[in-house]
Amino acid sequence: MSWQIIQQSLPMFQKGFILTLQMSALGILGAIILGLMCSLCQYFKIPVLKQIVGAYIELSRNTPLLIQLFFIYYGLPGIGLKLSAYTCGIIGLIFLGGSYMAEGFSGGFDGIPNSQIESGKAIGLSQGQLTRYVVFPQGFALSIPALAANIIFLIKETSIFTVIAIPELTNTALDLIGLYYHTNEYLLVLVVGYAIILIPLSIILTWLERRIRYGTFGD
Amino acid sequence: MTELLRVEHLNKAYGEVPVLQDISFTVNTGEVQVVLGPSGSGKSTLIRCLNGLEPYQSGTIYFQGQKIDPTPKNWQLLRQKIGMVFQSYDLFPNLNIMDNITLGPIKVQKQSKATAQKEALRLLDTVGLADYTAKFPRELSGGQKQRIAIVRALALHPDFMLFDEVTASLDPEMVRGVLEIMANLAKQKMTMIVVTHEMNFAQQIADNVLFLDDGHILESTPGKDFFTNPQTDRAKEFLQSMDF
Amino acid sequence: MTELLRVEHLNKAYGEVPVLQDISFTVNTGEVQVVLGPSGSGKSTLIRCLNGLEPYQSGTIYFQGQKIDPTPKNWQLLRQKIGMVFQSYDLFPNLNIMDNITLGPIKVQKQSKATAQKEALRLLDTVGLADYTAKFPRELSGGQKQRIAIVRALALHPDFMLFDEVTASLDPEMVRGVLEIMANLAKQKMTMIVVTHEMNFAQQIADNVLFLDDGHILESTPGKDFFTNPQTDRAKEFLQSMDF
Amino acid sequence: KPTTANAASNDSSVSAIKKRGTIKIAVFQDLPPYGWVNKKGKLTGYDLALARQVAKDLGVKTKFVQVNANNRVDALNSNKVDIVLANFTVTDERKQVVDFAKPYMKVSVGVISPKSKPITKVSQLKGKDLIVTKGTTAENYFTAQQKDVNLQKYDSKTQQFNALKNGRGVALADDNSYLYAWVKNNPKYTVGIKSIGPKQYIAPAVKKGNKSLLTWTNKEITKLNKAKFFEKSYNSQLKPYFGSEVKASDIIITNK
Amino acid sequence: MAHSGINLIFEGQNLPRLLGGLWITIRVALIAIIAGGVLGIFLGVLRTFKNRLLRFILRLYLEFFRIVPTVVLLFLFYYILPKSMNLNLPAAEVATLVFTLWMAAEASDIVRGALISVPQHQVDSGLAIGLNRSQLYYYVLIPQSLKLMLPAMMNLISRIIKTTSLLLLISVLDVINVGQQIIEANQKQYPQGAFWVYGVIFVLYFLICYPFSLLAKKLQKD
Ligand SMILES: Nc1ncnc2c1ncn2[C@@H]1O[C@H](COP(=O)(O)OP(=O)(O)OP(=O)(O)O)[C@@H](O)[C@H]1O
Ligand SMILES: Nc1ncnc2c1ncn2[C@@H]1O[C@H](COP(=O)(O)OP(=O)(O)OP(=O)(O)O)[C@@H](O)[C@H]1O
Ligand SMILES: [Mg+2]
Ligand SMILES: [Mg+2]
Repeated sequence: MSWQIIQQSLPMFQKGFILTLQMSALGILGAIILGLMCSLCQYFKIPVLKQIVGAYIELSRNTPLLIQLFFIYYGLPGIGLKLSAYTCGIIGLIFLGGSYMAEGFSGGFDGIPNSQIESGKAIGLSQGQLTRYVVFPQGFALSIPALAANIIFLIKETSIFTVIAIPELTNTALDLIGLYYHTNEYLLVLVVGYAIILIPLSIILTWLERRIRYGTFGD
Repeated sequence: MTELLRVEHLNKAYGEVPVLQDISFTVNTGEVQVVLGPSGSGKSTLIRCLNGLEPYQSGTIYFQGQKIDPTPKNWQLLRQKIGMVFQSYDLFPNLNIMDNITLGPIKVQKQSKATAQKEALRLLDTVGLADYTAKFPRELSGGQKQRIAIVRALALHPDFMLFDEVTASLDPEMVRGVLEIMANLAKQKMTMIVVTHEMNFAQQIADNVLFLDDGHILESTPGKDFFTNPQTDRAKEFLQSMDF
Repeated sequence: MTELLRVEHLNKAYGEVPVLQDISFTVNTGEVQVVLGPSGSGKSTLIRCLNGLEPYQSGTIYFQGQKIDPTPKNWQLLRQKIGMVFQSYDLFPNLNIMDNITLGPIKVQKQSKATAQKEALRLLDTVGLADYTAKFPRELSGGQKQRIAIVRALALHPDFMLFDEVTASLDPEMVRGVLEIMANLAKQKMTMIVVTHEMNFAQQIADNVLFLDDGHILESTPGKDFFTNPQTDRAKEFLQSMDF
Repeated sequence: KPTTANAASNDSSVSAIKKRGTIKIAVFQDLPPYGWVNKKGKLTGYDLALARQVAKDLGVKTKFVQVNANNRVDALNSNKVDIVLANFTVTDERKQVVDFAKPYMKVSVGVISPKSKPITKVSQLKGKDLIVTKGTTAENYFTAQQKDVNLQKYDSKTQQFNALKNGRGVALADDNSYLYAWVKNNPKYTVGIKSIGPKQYIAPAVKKGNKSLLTWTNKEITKLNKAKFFEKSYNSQLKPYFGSEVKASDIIITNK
Repeated sequence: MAHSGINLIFEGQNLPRLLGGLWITIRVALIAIIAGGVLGIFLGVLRTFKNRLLRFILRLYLEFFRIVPTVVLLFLFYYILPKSMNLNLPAAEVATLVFTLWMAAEASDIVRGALISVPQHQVDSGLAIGLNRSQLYYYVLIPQSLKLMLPAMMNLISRIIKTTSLLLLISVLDVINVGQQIIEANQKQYPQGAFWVYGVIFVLYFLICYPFSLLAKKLQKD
């Protein structure tokens, strides 16, 4: 283990680190938006859309990101659709994350006790009002734990971007190993890199989870 | 004595299982109708049918002489006129007490915030909880929550109230406060349909008792007679079991 | 009158909050001790301390004159001699009725399967559920489950029984059956400590009443006196609130 | 099976291999015509022919371990293989970490590009995307010498050629010998830059310090050279895949 | 051109080869699921014990496998294990080990979660009839928690299977790797090979994982 080697590699890793963060952020944001829309289609049982969303969720959840990326990146150009690696990565992450987020939101909405919906109805709230004042605030709070888990999960999945030549953290490490053969050093930096992102994030998310839960339900 | 609510030949089944069978009765303005019956006899289901939370297969409900067309939209409008309080104290945990109470008046009845809050305060005062407006449901005891739930229903100035075992989940010591409020409402001639297991209380407020068994109305007897002299053996048995 | 259980200066706190303070009392063989008190006064905690489900900070429990050394191992052995029934009907949902009852006798007391089952059948017969051996808890009503739970405790032939509000989650109609079984046990001179909110029943079976408030024993009064003539105002108040 | 550290290095000695009866050889499986799986699913190629000959002369069976360019060193160091015969170019960095035997092939870096938009000078690559595979001499060269070229770094040869065909970079750099082979199969592309950087050699590699196998391999290469093994192998394995631009003397080393 | 690309799959030995690769993939997953599942139950039970040190160590183990992406885990084990532990395993076995340990880590959390969500009064009434700790786990807690943990387990299993796609990265001859060989060997005849081969592998993975997610949903409902 040589500190000098680690130090020399840090600028390269820094680039990968920032790229991992940027792509994660974009992908997660997109996944949350897509997931929310999908879960709303399901919650309101919108005909046709609901079926499409159902099929999408199954397809996305039951295939590996790696193959999704290969298919988008190497396969689709074969039928004339060529997207840049970054676009493919983000699309892949959104495609994968959207279904996880959708299930997270749906879990939250379904978790609202029926008695809450009924007492909303009993004071004459319309469907829209019920959604806005009862379903949304409570469902959101209930889905936070699942969303938090998904965020961590998606950040880790960005490591698979290495297969489409995106120089994120993992790709950087593998590349350096192939160039200079200091396997131990580079793997150490790699693990530490992910730890720097994920450990604080998971602490923050847990804290946020408690706060929102307490703010909404008081337990 | 004007008729407020009339139910005719109501039938309701969950899947194949009939739960309410040929239910007919009338409630007049200012009257307290108590619904009694063993567990599973269909009391909650009946109450829930009466404000459209459960669809029913056949039968008609008349409200103030008007036949109700049981569409979701119609029920939504009617529910402002029908207050309901459940067994579980289901205040909205994400809203404070004031917002819980004024949500309906402001959003549904489009009252001004000021009016709604003033009225909420007045009602909170009558149940002795005027200081609790800024608190959240989680900070209240079960009995307090249930009193707020009653206020929330009353804030819409309903024409009548449905109560489904509102004291059943309360600690014994909390029960009295809630029952007192209901007794007061009865005194003020609020029309009410009340499901309860508190026999003493039922006896005290019932103008009339509907006794349900297995989805049927076995008897409909004036309150003053039912508890001392029920017409059916089944009701006699029931009263005995309630009073070990 | 031989002493079966003696508690001396028992103190128990959850974290900083004291829940039981300086509790001392004695139960003699064949006696029924009823524990009353408002919600949160510490009744359940007391009962749970008495069979080692809760650790306590200080104080001593004597069982048949022997001081109990409160190690987990000791409590595990003692629990065969102490039957306990809880408010929630907690039969094991993964076992059928017969297995629920015979699990303790066979696995803990190493009885033969035949002996254990024969005894289980005899006990089931006394509570009128001899036909239910092959059923699962989910197929039974609350009252039936609670009767089985009593049988399960009795199957170990305990020296005394602890009951913690065993009828509190039951539908009113189910309560009587369970209370009758307990009353029968009392008649057969089973030593029992009973927490209940059923005042009529308590009055009927109590040899002595412990009245708890806020973790203290406020009074310990013979059953025949407590209900008609309690010594403290707090107890008077409590009795009133229980009888709307 | 677990072994101790010292035994591990001896594990790949000639006697150990003979005793084991199997030699573990790292090869490419996606690099026609050197090491690849043909349509019938059979592992074949120039490196493979050598590998099989080595095993035959040792009198043992072969066990092929697939590697990518960037894990050839670690495959040796972690004792996953005894010897690497995977188009392994001799470089100074690599000499630090493995021991190379006598070379059996010449090579230098070439660059291919579409005929329609040919890249013929390195200066044309400035600021453009160039496709390489991680851990190759091509990557090494461009990383060290041509810092203003953007490198797209792939894990495998299949991926890099796919990326080129999908137009994800303006050109692809790799060892020129199989670029010739590849363009023969893909006539829309041309080897626009035939050779850049230093002339280099390809040699078998063994774990650092494995004297016994190193010595044996050196003798073996000399012996095979004498027997014209590489010439024959060139004719059967490589020639059919190369265009007319390539001569045997460009590739094989006959005079050493 | 594209429409005829599907023929690539059925040409020669291509389909059997793909399925052969798939078998490698499945074998890794299968062993990991079974061995990891058993180990996970054991660790999950240990994690409900009061011993703080034990719980801390097991928690650390779980968090390590949670925080480090699986790709990185594979490389860590692939490169480091033989060097520092002198444990020289072929890539497929390294992968099996990684997936087993990962499965065990995640399963232990599911098992622990299920065990502690068996209502406290079940524990109390088990103790109240005099059961000792191992009897309590054996007769009461584990049987009851099995039902609770099944949906999450099904999801985990389908995640493990999906993640085996990463085997490619440490050069295991899995279904994707075989797919790449086929694309490479046929690139002249089938320039759009990538679309069809990756498409077929996409479908294959879906066909394997979907039943588990269906099962998970069904179990969740009842
Ligand atoms: N959602 C439902 N689906 C199917 N059956 C139901 C449903 N809700 C209630 N039932 C059945 O309908 C019957 C009547 O139930 P209901 O809740 O109205 O009884 P109840 O008189 O209110 O009883 P309790 O005194 O226990 O509250 C019962 O047999 C019950 O099992
Ligand atoms: N696990 C616990 N942790 C902290 N405090 C507890 C716990 N269990 C009970 N308490 C507190 O101990 C006090 C006594 O509780 P306990 O359950 O013994 O009362 P109780 O007399 O049985 O009440 P109830 O009639 O409602 O059953 C209460 O203030 C309660 O909040
Ligand atoms: Mg009901
Ligand atoms: Mg209690």
